[in-house]
Order: sequence, then structure tokens, then C-alpha cells
Amino acid sequence: MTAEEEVVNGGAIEKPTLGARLLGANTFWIGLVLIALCVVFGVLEPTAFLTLFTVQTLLIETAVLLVLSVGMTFVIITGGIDLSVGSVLIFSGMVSAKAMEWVSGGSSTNAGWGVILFGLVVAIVAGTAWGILNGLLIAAAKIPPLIVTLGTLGAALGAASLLNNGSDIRTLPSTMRTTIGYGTSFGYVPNLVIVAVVLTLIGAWLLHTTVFGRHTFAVGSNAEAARRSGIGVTRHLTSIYTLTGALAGVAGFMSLAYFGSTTISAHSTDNLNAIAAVVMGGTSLFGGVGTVLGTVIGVFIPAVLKKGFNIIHVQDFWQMIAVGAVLIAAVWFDQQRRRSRNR
Amino acid sequence: MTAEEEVVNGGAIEKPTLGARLLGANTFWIGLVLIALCVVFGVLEPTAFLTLFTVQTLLIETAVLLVLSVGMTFVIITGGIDLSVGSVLIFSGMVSAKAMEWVSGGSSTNAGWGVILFGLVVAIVAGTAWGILNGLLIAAAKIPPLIVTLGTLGAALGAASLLNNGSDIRTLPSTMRTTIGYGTSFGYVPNLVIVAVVLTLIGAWLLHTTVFGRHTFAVGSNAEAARRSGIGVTRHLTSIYTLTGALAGVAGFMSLAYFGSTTISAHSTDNLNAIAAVVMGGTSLFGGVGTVLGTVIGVFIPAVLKKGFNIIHVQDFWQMIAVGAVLIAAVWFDQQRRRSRNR
Amino acid sequence: MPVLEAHELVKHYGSVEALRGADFTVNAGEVVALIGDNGAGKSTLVKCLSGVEQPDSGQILFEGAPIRLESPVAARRLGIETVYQDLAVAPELDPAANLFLGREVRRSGLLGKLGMLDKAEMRRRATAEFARLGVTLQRIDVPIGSLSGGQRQSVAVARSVVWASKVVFMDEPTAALGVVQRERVLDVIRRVRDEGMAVVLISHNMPEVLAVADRVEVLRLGRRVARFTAAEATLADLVGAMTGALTQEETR
Amino acid sequence: MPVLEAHELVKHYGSVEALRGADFTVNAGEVVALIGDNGAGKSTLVKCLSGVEQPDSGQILFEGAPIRLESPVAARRLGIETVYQDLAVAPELDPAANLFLGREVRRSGLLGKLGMLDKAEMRRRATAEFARLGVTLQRIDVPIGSLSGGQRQSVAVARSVVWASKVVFMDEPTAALGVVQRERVLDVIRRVRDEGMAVVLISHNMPEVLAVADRVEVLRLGRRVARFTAAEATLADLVGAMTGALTQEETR
Amino acid sequence: ACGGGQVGQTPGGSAGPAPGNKNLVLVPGVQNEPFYISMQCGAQQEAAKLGYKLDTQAPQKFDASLQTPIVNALGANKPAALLIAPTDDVAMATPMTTLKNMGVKIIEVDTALQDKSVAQSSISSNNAEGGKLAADTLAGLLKGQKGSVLVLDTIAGTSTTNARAKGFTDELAKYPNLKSVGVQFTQNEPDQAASKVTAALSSTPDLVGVFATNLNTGEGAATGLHNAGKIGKVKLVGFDASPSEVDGLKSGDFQALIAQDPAGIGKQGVDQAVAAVEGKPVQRTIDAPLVAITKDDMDSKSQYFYKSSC
Ligand SMILES: Nc1ncnc2c1ncn2[C@@H]1O[C@H](COP(=O)(O)OP(=O)(O)OP(=O)(O)O)[C@@H](O)[C@H]1O
Ligand SMILES: Nc1ncnc2c1ncn2[C@@H]1O[C@H](COP(=O)(O)OP(=O)(O)OP(=O)(O)O)[C@@H](O)[C@H]1O
Ligand SMILES: [Mg+2]
Ligand SMILES: [Mg+2]
Repeated sequence: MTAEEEVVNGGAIEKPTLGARLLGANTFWIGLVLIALCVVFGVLEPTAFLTLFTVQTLLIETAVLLVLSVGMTFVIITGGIDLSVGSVLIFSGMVSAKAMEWVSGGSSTNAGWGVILFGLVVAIVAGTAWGILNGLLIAAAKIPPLIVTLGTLGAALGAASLLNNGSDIRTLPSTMRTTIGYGTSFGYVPNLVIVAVVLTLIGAWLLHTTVFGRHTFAVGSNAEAARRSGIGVTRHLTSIYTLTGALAGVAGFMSLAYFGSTTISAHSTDNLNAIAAVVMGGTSLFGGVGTVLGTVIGVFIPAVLKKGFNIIHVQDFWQMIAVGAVLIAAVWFDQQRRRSRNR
Repeated sequence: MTAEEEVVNGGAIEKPTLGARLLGANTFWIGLVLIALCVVFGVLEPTAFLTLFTVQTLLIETAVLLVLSVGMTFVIITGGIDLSVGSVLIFSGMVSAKAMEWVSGGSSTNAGWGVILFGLVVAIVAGTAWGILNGLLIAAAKIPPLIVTLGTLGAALGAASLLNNGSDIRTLPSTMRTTIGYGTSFGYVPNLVIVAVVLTLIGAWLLHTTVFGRHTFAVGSNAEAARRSGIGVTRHLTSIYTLTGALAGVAGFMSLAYFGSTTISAHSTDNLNAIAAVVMGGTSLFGGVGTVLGTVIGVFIPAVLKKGFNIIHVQDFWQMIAVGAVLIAAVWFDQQRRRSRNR
Repeated sequence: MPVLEAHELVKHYGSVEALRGADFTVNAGEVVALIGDNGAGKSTLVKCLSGVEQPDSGQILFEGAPIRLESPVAARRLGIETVYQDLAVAPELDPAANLFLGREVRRSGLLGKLGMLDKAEMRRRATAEFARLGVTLQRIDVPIGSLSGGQRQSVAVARSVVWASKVVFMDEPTAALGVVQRERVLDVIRRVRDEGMAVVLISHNMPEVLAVADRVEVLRLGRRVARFTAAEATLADLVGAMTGALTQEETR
Repeated sequence: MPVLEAHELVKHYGSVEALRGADFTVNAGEVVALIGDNGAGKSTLVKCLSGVEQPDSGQILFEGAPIRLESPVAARRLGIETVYQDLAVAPELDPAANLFLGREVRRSGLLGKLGMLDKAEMRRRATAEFARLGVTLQRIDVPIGSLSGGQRQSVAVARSVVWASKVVFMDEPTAALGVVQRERVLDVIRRVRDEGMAVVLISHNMPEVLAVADRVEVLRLGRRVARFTAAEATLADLVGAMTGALTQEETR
Repeated sequence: ACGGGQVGQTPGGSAGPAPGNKNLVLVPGVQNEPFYISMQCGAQQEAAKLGYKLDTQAPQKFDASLQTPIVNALGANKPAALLIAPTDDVAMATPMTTLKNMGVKIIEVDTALQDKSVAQSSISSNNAEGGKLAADTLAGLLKGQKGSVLVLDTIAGTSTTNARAKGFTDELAKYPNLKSVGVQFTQNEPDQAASKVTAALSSTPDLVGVFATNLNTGEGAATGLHNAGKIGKVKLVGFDASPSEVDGLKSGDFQALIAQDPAGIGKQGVDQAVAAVEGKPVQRTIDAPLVAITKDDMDSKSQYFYKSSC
């Protein structure tokens, strides 16, 4: 084959093979890391790690973070950041719990599906409201995302605390806990996980195959070029933060169902965990590149690690050190492979 | 004046006046916000807010964060981020306390200046070590700063906990507490504040007038251009994270002197606070622009706000909301003014 | 009748005066070359006329009626397209995605209504467009940031001519192009003109200007200082006007 | 004797082959024009020869001895300076800072030893350099990112000629320049050549190439396909070589 | 839903811990706290005595979302019994119930679930009582002096410290000479506690007492008072008796501490756990003692001091 042949008809040679595309995929190597981790723990503790129960709880425990991270992926691809997700989650849960109490006229412990659905809607609306606020301040008022979401991080938490005077609400419909919180479908699959998977699939579809997703990449790649190309950058950014807020609202409801409590004092590290998952998955903090699949892998690497360490009883302090080291090593390995592929 | 006159000799018209430069300075408007806050609280509570005591405690309480933020300014100007500063601070304090105990052969409560100085050196060395590790992983191994410092955030904290089996050391030289921790010089000025001010001035000098600072801006503005211009980007980035680590080490020692304890479970929000201060001061998270003066203002806006709110007895939850709102509003105001100046 | 006119546009950037009362006219069906020294304000003028920047004062007329171009979208809606000097492409996206940016082709049917992209179709049409401009790409699925300077510029040019209906601004579209590609672009300019559109060409290459333009307008220090009919102008005239040796219009 | 030679350089980017065994030679005291179609690999070749990229295979000889250029610093140490096509400037820094990037002037005395910059001196010298190239700046203390395209390019050109001692690579240095500035740059190229340095000029402007170059080397699809002495070459020869109509060197 | 079930209900019945399993696990509320370390020491000693092995696994923060995975992980390697300080009295019910359904015996130490049916025994000191004791102690220290009192709590929603603060405030109302300036939250950060104290000194010149509901707030409060030069002039009552607080008491930073008996709680927890495992009778609730320690009587109450390592 001479060079000539390759470039004749104005470019565009045919696509590389599936194998080459897989090897070339940004998520391939980091995915290998995840698989390696599972294998290692599986070998170390086959009877404990590779059990249905472990897998179920692993999935359930990551469900809430996964939903937050899907939203965060969109935000980071635009070159932004959202520190407020954890607080918005708590706020949504609190408002939802309050609303369910209110429509049940007191305790909502025995409320039925109507009330629960109402609670879900309220949670989504509450999350969406914060999302819109974030979006407008970032996109229209052009305040840096870090500052805006740091501000709403505090504000949403303060507002959530105000609503019930600083204490948690713990009287929630018991149906909600038993079905959504830790019920299963198809025999084995926790319902919470089904919700998370469905939302993740929708997110992946939206990001990778639709106009909305394309514009998300464009805004992150070069916002000025996007603007000049007639993309409503302000509007697009606003909808992305709104989407993230709405997902945080859903996550708030999921957390409510799971914990059966508004857990005001929890979720303080959700924002960093979500950001770390997204970045580990190969999304650049500078925007313009990223995948939802990468984020999923990025969510599971620390989760599997911590689960494995807990099962093999690694001491807390060593665990912290080891998790830190593996995070760095995983990304380093990924970078290394990708770089050599480009040689 | 015709247009011709202005551009005759190949460019470079004379410098604008001092007033114009002041108005044009990036830190002018956000500085106004700080002054406005002080005035408002001064008017609301003149007897409580505008007292020597309030000013002294305000300055002391921000000293540690200020030192961290100066280092963070360098990091963010290069387009990086350092989440590990709080943990490195704790680690340095812990190592330093251990070392002082060790050279005193048991409790160091009655140790003299020799031991204290030794402790300071150990703290700086410990911080520097983490800084070098961060720097090498980021600059040489090219792992994203967020991942690296998130990893070392956990690892440093785990290591600090390991050193004393998870509990704090509180037997520190009492001289250290009484002189460095809460002693004053020149009658009124707390010694801790003097340390912070000196370090800040050195930082400002380094950033704005030296080759080192110039290269910092260049690396953040366009790392590839810097590399092609013969700047050792790897080496420079490494030294910047090392510098930040060293400053975190000093901050660890200051915190030790201030609290008289290693406070393992504290400082978890120092990283975000420092980043917020830097960004509020006009430094871009994308690198290439920033000032130390801006950072100083960015450190004091939330500090003054919280102090003022505590003095006028704003309820905690409202306080969280208000602090969030003011952060956003301050930056918004700053942006607004800057934009109109460019019209 | 002029399709687009600018009167006395003024634009400051801080204390820098980029435009100091610039006038400009372009008629349908003609190629106007906008020339001037570096820093004369050509790109700034183009940005003002394509909605990217708002002038501080002055008037813009479109087909005789005063308009405000608040955003690039407003200009595009009027059929005004622009090749920017800095190209304004999204470096992480591939050439096809850049070509269709803001005007993505959707699938037919319900999926399209839901916003799903027809990536194959876009790639196919992009390949055809690039071939027409003589652009050679080894692979079409690489990010545009990794293309050579000329390849990148070709993508930007292709984008503008595909979508324009009234006016095309081209800010140094041939600066990085090879000899063949340059000829193709000049051909495209002529074709677009012949279809009745107005083309505004900015270039520092005087032979090229004289070859393709019908009229020439000269900007100097943020003001229009001369106008020529290309057929009657000589290279010396143009250079004289650009450097200030020759001024036709009065300095206010 | 050739000051810099390249043999059989190969460079891949993923599956894209930018160089497929390119040769190149430049002698001291001559201006060599490196020409070729868009995407021919000219910029890639320059990057390999100035230490920015490492070739996958092939040999580089400096003054007859094989060398490895691991980094731009290595090339600069040998006296090789480059104007990159994408300019490689720091957009947030001002023109003077960019001119002296990596080679800042320090104050005299202790403060200088401590690393303190002499900003006034750098600004003064920068102003003088820019005047020499005919660059007009309204203000010298603005970030280079806000300059016009031609102004920015002038800064990059100024930077390379100030520091070179052996070889200057100029990748399309005049693409965005005005008529006057272009002439100045060509003058500078001649002057540098006369001082005994080697200049490698990449340009798509054939008249310019024929006017200033002593020799011409033609790159096509990542290989050198022809060499000419400028005085003997015609425009048709050059275009023929670039488009593949004419090939001198055998295709391996 | 189709095939609806519950997590942890392994179809075909779950295998409980193997008979003769001698492993116990302690899951405290948070790592790095002398309170829990002392509890661990007491528990370990007792377990060793009874021929059992005790592992400890602590979450990084006092946070239900961090404690849940730890409890869930135990489902993989079932211990005979779990000793746990639930970080949320409702949220932790799910994972604990799951374990219980797998046959693991559950003993609550320090804190307890609202749902009394999960654990077989709960050993705890009453936090509200502790708050009351603190108020009485402070009033005693002040000897009728008039003035304002500040309460420093950790984070809204932390049940233990919230209860201490509430007990304190309620009891303080009985002393007409003392006026509460309210409960302030410190996010469990010493620097915020210090700042709240100095601000209170600025705005409330008649501040005479501070109640800090845990170690971090106490340390911060002491630092603030140091800064202001008000050590000893403003009475500081802390909760718990960690080594650092005991040092503080010795040096005069604290005027009184309300100590629990973590080692005792741990020991009794193990006793109950072993009893449950071996099918012997257990006691459903056990109240652990609380004591107020002042500088004067600290030597006689040294058995209440917490340890930072065993
Ligand atoms: N964003 C900006 N901020 C500050 N000054 C600017 C900005 N954009 C342009 N300028 C200044 O305005 C003047 C005109 O710039 P413009 O880009 O319009 O020139 P031009 O005629 O297109 O030049 P060239 O031929 O080099 O492209 C220049 O002096 C430039 O430095
Ligand atoms: N970083 C990169 N990644 C992938 N492909 C690249 C990269 N840089 C260059 N290429 C490809 O290599 C080939 C040669 O590019 P190069 O920039 O050397 O061309 P050139 O001769 O300088 O063209 P021009 O005249 O347009 O500047 C092109 O097909 C280009 O798409
Ligand atoms: Mg221009
Ligand atoms: Mg090139």
C-alpha cells in the first residue's frame, strides 16, 4: 500500500476495527483497573467477596453517588463544577419529608403510594430549584461555578436545617423504605439500583447521542466558539445545572428511602466523591471531553476498594492510605496506557 | 489630539495615572466589598465589632488559613488545585509534635526554644515531603492534580492517624503556646499574625516580581508555550507543589501552637476554604491570572462575615445561608464592575 | 442597495480604541475586500457586524433598516455567516461535529424529535464538503485540535459557506491555506457571489485581493480612509491607503 | 556544510502518519523554504527539529554529529529558535513578558540574584524590538491574547530572531501580517541570513518564497519529494512538486 | 413489583454465622476518638478474657452514609455478634436489621436505634442527663454569679451532641442567674468553635460560662478563651474525658468535664454479646454512669479518664 492510496478521495478512510476501537476507547484501561480490583478481592476472600449479598450491598451503597455523578459528568464536561450536590440532596430530602408529613397530616409512617409519589415530585422540584439558581448565577451572571456552588452548598444546608430546626426527620412512609429503600425486583436486583441504572442509561444516551450532549461538549471545548455557532450557551449551561440539581433531588429521595432519615449531618463528602469519580473516569476538569461509562467506572473503583478492605478487615488508617494510593495508581496506569497508545 | 499622535513611535504610550491603575486593578472592587462589610458591621455593632479585641481575634483566627491560601494561589495560577493542604497540615503538626516529644524524652511540656525550633523544622520538612510527592505525581507522572491531591488528602490523614494511633497529642511545649500561639508583639500584634503577614509578603514578592512568579503565570497561561520557551515546566510545577506543601507544614506548626493540639479531626474544610479565598480574589481556576492581594481579601471576606454575624447574633442556619449569598454577591459585584470598566 | 451598512462604529476595549468611527458598506452580489494594517480594526469591525461584539456607538443597517445585533444568533438568523480569524472551532470535537455545530442533523422520526443526532449523515456530508474545498484529512474522526493549521482553517471556511444566505464575512480565510486550497476558496467566494450573496474578504495578500474583489474598502486606525473599485485600483494605491500615504475620506 | 540535517524521520500520531521518512537539510547562511500542501507534515517536521516532538524513528544531525533533541531546551541550547505556527505564546502575559519568556532579564545586584525581574528594562527592549519590526501597539501592558492576529504573530517573530544563533525555524511567520510588516519580516530574515545563521521559512505564499529563499525543499505526504535552487525554480515547478505532478526523489 | 423482595433475603434461606464462631466486631461512631478507643480497649480486654476475638472498624466521620457500608460489609464475613454505636437512630436500622436477619447478634453501645426490636441489648449513658449534669456543674462552679452562657454544639443532626445541648439548655432554665445565649453549631471544627467563643466575648461582655458538647468544640473553645486571655474567668465545661481534655482540666483550660465510662460500656457490651451468642439471658437496657470531674476531685476519679491507646 502506498501513501497515495490512503488519502485519495478527500480524506475519511474507513473506521478502525472494533478491537482497535475498544483498545483506543478512553475507558478501556481504567475499566481494566476496576476488573483487576474485583479479581484481587475475589481471590483474597472468595467466599465473602463474591457473594450475592456483597454485590447487592455494593450496588445499593453506590446508587446514590452514581446518580449524583451522572449529573456531575455533564457539569464537568462544560468545564464547570458543582460542589453543592450533597447539600441539595439533603435539602431535597428534607423538603420531601416535610411535604409527606404535611399531606399525611402529621406522621407519614403509614402513608401510601400517593403520598410517596408526591414526595418524589417535591424532592425533584426542590433539587431543580437549586439547580436553576446555580445555573442562572453561573450562566447568566457569569460568576465562577466554584464560588456559586460553594455558596449554595452552605445556603442549601442552612435552609435544610432551618426547615426542621436542625434535627432530622425520621418518620417516613414505611412502604417507601421497604420497597424503594431496600426492596428488590427480579429476585435479586435492589430497586434502588434499578433507579440508578435507568438514570445512568438515560444520561449516557443524552450525552453521547443527542444534540443536547453535543452542545454540552461544544460549550466545554470552546464556549466562545459555541456562542458564535449560535448555541445558546447561557441557556444550555443553565439547563445543565438544572439537570444536575434535579438528579440531586432524585438522589435526595433515594437517600431518604434508603436511610429512612434526612441525615443532615451526612453527605458532606459527596461532592468531592462525585467529582473524583468523574475525573477518574477520564473527564477533564477543563471541559470538552468525558464519558458516562468512565464515570460509572470511576464511581465503582473506590467503592469496590473500600468494600474489599472492609471485608478483609484492613485497619482504618491503612485503608485511608491505601485508597489514596490506589486512586492515584489507577489514574496513572490509565494515563500511561493512553499515552503509549498515542505513540 | 489626533489618532496619529497616540501611536507614533511603534507602540507603548506612557503608563496610565495611579488613579486609573487603581480603578483598573483586579482587586479594587472586591476590596471595596470587604471594606463595605467592615463598615456595615461597624455601624450595626460599633461597640462590639470595632474593638481591638475583635480585630486581634479576627486576625489570629484567619492566620492559618491565610498561609494555606498563599500557597494555594500559586497552585491555582498554574491551573492546578491542591485538596490535600488540610491533611498535610495535620500530618506536619503530628510529626512535629511527635518529634518534640521524642527529643524531650517523653512529654515536651517544659521544652525550650531549641526543641520548638526543631519542631518547626520537622513540620516544614514533613509538609515539604508531601508537597514533593504531590508535585512529582502531577508534574512528572502527569496525573491530574485533583486526583493526586485527593489521594494524598486521604493518605496524609491516614498516616497522621497511624502515627499516634488515631488520637491527638496535646502535650506540647507550653512556651510555644504562650509565645507563638497567643503571644503578641509591639503591644498589640499577635505573633501568629506576624508570621502569616511575613509569609504573605514573601509570597506576594515571589509571585509578582521574580522570575519564579513570572514562570508560574506562564505555566498556567499556556504550559506548552512555557515548555517551548525553555521553562522547565515539570520542575517548576514540582517546586510549586513543594512550596505549597512547605507552607502547609508551617501552617501545621502554627495550628499546633494555636490549638495546643494536633486536632486530627479538624481542618477538613480548609482545602475548600482556601480555594474559595483564592478564587474570590480574582484568580482563575483555569490558570494564568491571579494576585496574592486578591487572595488576602478573599480570605477576609468570609472571615469578617462570620465574625460579624456571630457578634450580631444571627442564627447559625441563617448564617450559612447569608454567608453563601454574600460570597456569591461579592464576586458578582466584582465581575460587574470589571466588565463595565472594559466597556 | 447595500445589504449591510455600518455608520460611525466606535468600539473601545478598556483604554484601547479599536474602532474610532468606522463606516462600511457591502452590496448583495459583490465581493468587498476589507484591508488594512495589523491592528487597524478589521477583525473588530467584523465582530461588530456579526453580533459577537456590541459597538459602543454607531449604527448598523441591514437591507436599509437599522438593526441591533445582540448576539451571533441574531446575525445568523439574518443569513450572515462568518469565518473568524481565530477560527472559533471546538478543538475537542471532530471536523464533522464542528461543521454542523449549532445546526446538527437529527435522525428522522421520533428519535430525531427527542434530539438524537444522525452522526453518519453528518459525517457523510462533511466528507463531501471537505472534498469540494480540496481538504485532505487522513482520518475524519480525530479532534479538530490535532489537525494542521490549514486543515483547521478549511473546516471553518466550509462551515460559513454551507450556511450563509445573505452575507459571508471571511477574516483572513486563506492565511494558512496551501496553493490549491487557496484557489478553491477563491473559487468558492466567486461562486457564492454569483449566487447573489455578499462576501466580505479580509486579506493581507494584495494580489489575491485584486484578483477576487469587486470593491476594496481600506481601514486605518479604526476608520475607513479609502474606497476603490478593484478594477481601477493598483497595488500602490492600496498600500498607500493602508499606510496613510493616501487618504480619500476626511478625518473627523 | 549542513548545520542541521534530518534523515528518514517518521512520526505517527495514533494511526495518523504525519511524517513517513522525511529528509531535510539546511546550511548555515542560507534561507531554505520548506513548502508543501496543507497537512504535508511541515509543522510536524519543524516540531521534531526543535525538540517539541520526538520522531518515532530517523536521525537528526547537528553540524554533522547525530543528536537527540529531547526537549525544546536542548534545541535552544544549540542556538535553534522557532516561530511556531500556533505561535506558542502565553495569552495572559503581556508582549514584553512573552518576548523574554524563559530568558527574563533580572535586576543587577543581590535582588537579581534572588530572581527579581527588571520589568522596566524588558519593556524598554521589547518596545525597541517591536518598532524594528514595524509592530504598532496601542498599549504595551495588555495581555497578548487581546492583540490582533498580526500583532500577536509579530511578537512571536520578534522572539525568535532576538535569541537565535544558529538556526531559525519560521512556520508561516507572515501569514497574518500586513503588507508593511511582512516586508519587515522578510528584511529581518535576510539580515539574519547575512549574519551567518540558517533560516527555514515555511510559507504558502510562493512569490514570497521565491523572493527570499535561496533553496526550496518540498514536502508531500510526509516525505521530501523535491529540492530546488530558488533562482532556477519557477512557480509552476513548485506547485507541481507540491501537488504531486512532479517528483524528483524516489518514493521508497 | 415483579418478584419483589428485600435485600439480604438470600433465596433459599440465609446461612447464619457458623456455630462456634468466636468473632465479635465493634463498629464505633467515628475513628480517632478517645471515647471510642477506650470503649474498644475495655471491649478487647473483656473479649480476650472470655476467649473471643474482637475487631474494630470505624467510619471516618460520624456519618450514617459512611457507617452503613462498614456494617454491610460484615454481611460477607459474619461475626457472631456486632457491637455498634449507630450514628443515626433510624438510618442505621436497615443495615443492622439485615445483619440481624442473618443471625448476627446486635448489641448497641453508646447510642441506640429508635427501633427497640433490632438490638438485644443497649448499653449507653444518657446524653440528655449528661447535659443536665453539665448545667448543674456549671451553676455550682459559678456560685450564683450572674451572666450569660454559651452552648457549642457540633453539627445539626448529630443526635448525641444535640441531646447534650438540649439537656443542658433545659436544665439551665432552672437557674435564674444564668441566661443562655443560645446553641451554636461549629461543624465540629475547633477553629469555628474558637471563633464563636471570641465573637461571643465581643458581643456578650457578661459571658461567664461555656458548655462544649464534645472534644473538638471543647478544644476550640479553650483556644478561643486563651486568645482572649479569659481562661478561668469564663468557666468552660467540656464533655468527655479524653487525655487532651484531662490535660486541659489540669492546666486550667477546663473547669469541669462530664465523663462517661466508655471502657465500662465496652466491657458490658461484650458481656451481653457473649451471653447472646451463647444463648444466655441478656439485659435489654443498661445505663452507664456519668460523672462530673473538676480539678479538685480529678485525682480521685482518674478511672474515668479516657485512653488514646490500649
Ligand atoms: N479583546 C481585546 N481587548 C483589548 N484590545 C483589543 C481586543 N481586540 C482587539 N484589540 C485591539 O484593537 C485593535 C484592533 O484589533 P483588530 O483585531 O480589529 O485588528 P485587525 O485589523 O484585525 O488586525 P490583523 O490584521 O492583525 O488581524 C488592536 O490594537 C488590538 O490590540
Ligand atoms: N497532534 C496531532 N495529533 C494527530 N494528528 C496530527 C497532530 N498534529 C498533526 N497531525 C496530522 O499530521 C498531518 C501533518 O500535519 P502538519 O501540521 O505537520 O501539516 P502542515 O504541513 O504543517 O500543514 P499546514 O500547511 O496546514 O500547516 C496532518 O494530517 C495532521 O492532521
Ligand atoms: Mg484581524
Ligand atoms: Mg503547519
